Amino acid sequence: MLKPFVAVLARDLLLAWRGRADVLVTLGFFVIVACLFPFGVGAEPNQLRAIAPGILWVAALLATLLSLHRLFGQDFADGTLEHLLLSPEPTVLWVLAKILAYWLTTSLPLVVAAPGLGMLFDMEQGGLMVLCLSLALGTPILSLLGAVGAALTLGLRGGGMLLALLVLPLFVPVLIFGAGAVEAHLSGTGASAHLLLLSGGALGALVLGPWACAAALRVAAE
Amino acid sequence: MLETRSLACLRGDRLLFRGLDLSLRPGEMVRILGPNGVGKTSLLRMLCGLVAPEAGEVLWRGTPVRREREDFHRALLYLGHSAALNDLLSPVENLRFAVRAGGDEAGKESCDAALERIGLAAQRDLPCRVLSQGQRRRVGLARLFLAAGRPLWVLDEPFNALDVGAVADLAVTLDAHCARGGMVLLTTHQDIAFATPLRHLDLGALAC
Amino acid sequence: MNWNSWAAFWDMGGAAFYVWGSYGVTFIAIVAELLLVFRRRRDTLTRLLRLRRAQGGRPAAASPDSSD
Amino acid sequence: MTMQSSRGFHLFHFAAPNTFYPLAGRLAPWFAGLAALLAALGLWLAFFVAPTDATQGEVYRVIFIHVPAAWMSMFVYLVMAFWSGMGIIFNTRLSALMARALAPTGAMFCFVALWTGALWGRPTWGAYWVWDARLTSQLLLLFLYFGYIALTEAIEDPRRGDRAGAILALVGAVNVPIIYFSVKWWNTLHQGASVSLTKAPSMAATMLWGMLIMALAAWAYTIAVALWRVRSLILERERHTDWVSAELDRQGARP
Repeated sequence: MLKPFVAVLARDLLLAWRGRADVLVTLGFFVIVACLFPFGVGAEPNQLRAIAPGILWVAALLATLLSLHRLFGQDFADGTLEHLLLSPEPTVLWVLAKILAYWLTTSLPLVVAAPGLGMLFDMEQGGLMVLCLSLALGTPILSLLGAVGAALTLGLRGGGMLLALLVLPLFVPVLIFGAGAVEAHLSGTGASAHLLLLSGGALGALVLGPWACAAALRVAAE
Repeated sequence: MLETRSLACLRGDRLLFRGLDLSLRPGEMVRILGPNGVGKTSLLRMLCGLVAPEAGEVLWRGTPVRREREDFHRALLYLGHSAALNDLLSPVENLRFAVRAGGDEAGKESCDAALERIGLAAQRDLPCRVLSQGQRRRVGLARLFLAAGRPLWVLDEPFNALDVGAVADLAVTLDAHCARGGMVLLTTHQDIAFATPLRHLDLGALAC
Repeated sequence: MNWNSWAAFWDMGGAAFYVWGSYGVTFIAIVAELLLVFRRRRDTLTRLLRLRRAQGGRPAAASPDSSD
Repeated sequence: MTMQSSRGFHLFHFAAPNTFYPLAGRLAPWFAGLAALLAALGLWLAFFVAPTDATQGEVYRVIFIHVPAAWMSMFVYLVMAFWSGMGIIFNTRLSALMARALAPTGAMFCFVALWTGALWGRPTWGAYWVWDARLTSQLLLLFLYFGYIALTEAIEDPRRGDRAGAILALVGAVNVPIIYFSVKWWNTLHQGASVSLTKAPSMAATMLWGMLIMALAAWAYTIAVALWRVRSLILERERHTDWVSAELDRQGARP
């Protein structure tokens, strides 16, 4: 039962390692987008501190969006997707493995890099902790929802823009609770409610996302 | 055994064929004929369950495959147009992944043996992007030597891009599979000499 | 009756721009949608009829046996 | 291919669209007429019966289209999701066509709700746009509609488009309440309780009646337009069947 799960996970991690330039590009994009904001809004430290959570979350969201096409694109193009769909084991399992590998190679580096960027915006230590935690809970939702969008737009002309149109509205709640958690912590009201809601969302996405994604992949491979 | 009942296929808004009845018993080999675009690949993909039939049913051992998907896919080996190779992986890595993703066990030795059998021992650790078309095709075909437990082989143009020796070798492999009681369903534009009596299904005659 | 004169009605208590702006754009949107729907039907019919004539009275999308 | 054999095949499979097509054609004008009647009644109530609002003055009369349009836009999305679910479960092709036929109308109502909300907001809040929870989730709903329409139009194979659209509509429908809840939460944190457009302090019974009748008119309108649109979609989709050929002959014979 777990054989395809492990096989897909190991292969995708190996592929990410072989093509690590792609992973680094995503990380670089995240850093650069975050660093652009001070040029746009001015370097006033108080203002920067106030908008830092929002900036980092939007940057993480855009970085995720731009790398989503990697999730199934190559497998769709070279026929691996067909093979996987013909596996006797349940489709959701290996879909989940692919999303997990994607999260580990794309989102986890963002979570790790976020505190460093937070320091550029003069965030205090507790805020950095909450930021990390909110990203760690929120980015899985982005990966799971994004996977559905990526599967739906496989092989379409202008798929990238279409993908953005499809998934960005769905990302809004994650952005609200993720950035809100940090702000709530900084304003002293405590971030636990936000973080709980994010965990709930992550669980919900974990239960429903792979099914929708598997269905969308079947449609795409037809 | 594999059966179809009045299968119909719609691609885009073109009805490619309809009323297709086919049965494939152990030890049989069927070659699907027809000009380009008549729906040979669509038929194979439909038999595998990748495409839902517009009408009709595919049955495996008397049960509709929609209901017993897992059993059917455990018995099926499908090699499509593209070899399903990732350019960044070596042949042996690709092969092991393909077998394990299909839910089978793939020891390193058996994979090596399969690659050696198909004549790719020297390339086993090169990344697939440096392989030629014929070599890529062979990596895909190496799965045949690891799929003895799967009775139904569905092969889309397996002889493409192979040299003469490899063609003959593949024909022997397919014959051996049928001799063990396996079933082979294939498309090809070449006339190959098989030891197994070959049945033909002319899709061109069924076209709408 | 709310209004003493037509002028008062059109003025909407000084909120004419907002009220009539809302109703006007809604009206335009509905008319535009209806026009689009009917134009689409007309276009579909003409296109299918042309296809049908081009294929000599056979059902429009049935492909010739020889084609691929 | 002979006509006879093709009829045998299509009768088996396309029975529903070919009976639904003329039915839709007969029903649509009735719903359109009903919509016009209800709209006339509703507008009469809205402008001549409903009294001037004590706090907002005349500008509140936008409510008679704003609220029904907002209701309709959300309701149509749910109906789309319903048909999408039916299409996936029962594999009926008419369901997907219904979902496709509804989407543009839903998007239109969504746009109307946003537009009227902005025009109403200017005298009420002093700005055309505030990031009010209702307006913001309405905007996101509009994006969901755009996404659905763009996806179904981008996929060339019609069946694949149907199914992909159905999955998207269902995912969206699960997310609509979450989006609304999250935006509301965000909104109260950032702005405190904002003045809600729809919560007029003491809503006169005539106002409520006006709104309800306008909402019914929007219903009837949506049904009529969706039926007309689905007729075109059916013709397009079933163009290789004999009954469409017969229908085309009838239409072609007209001047």
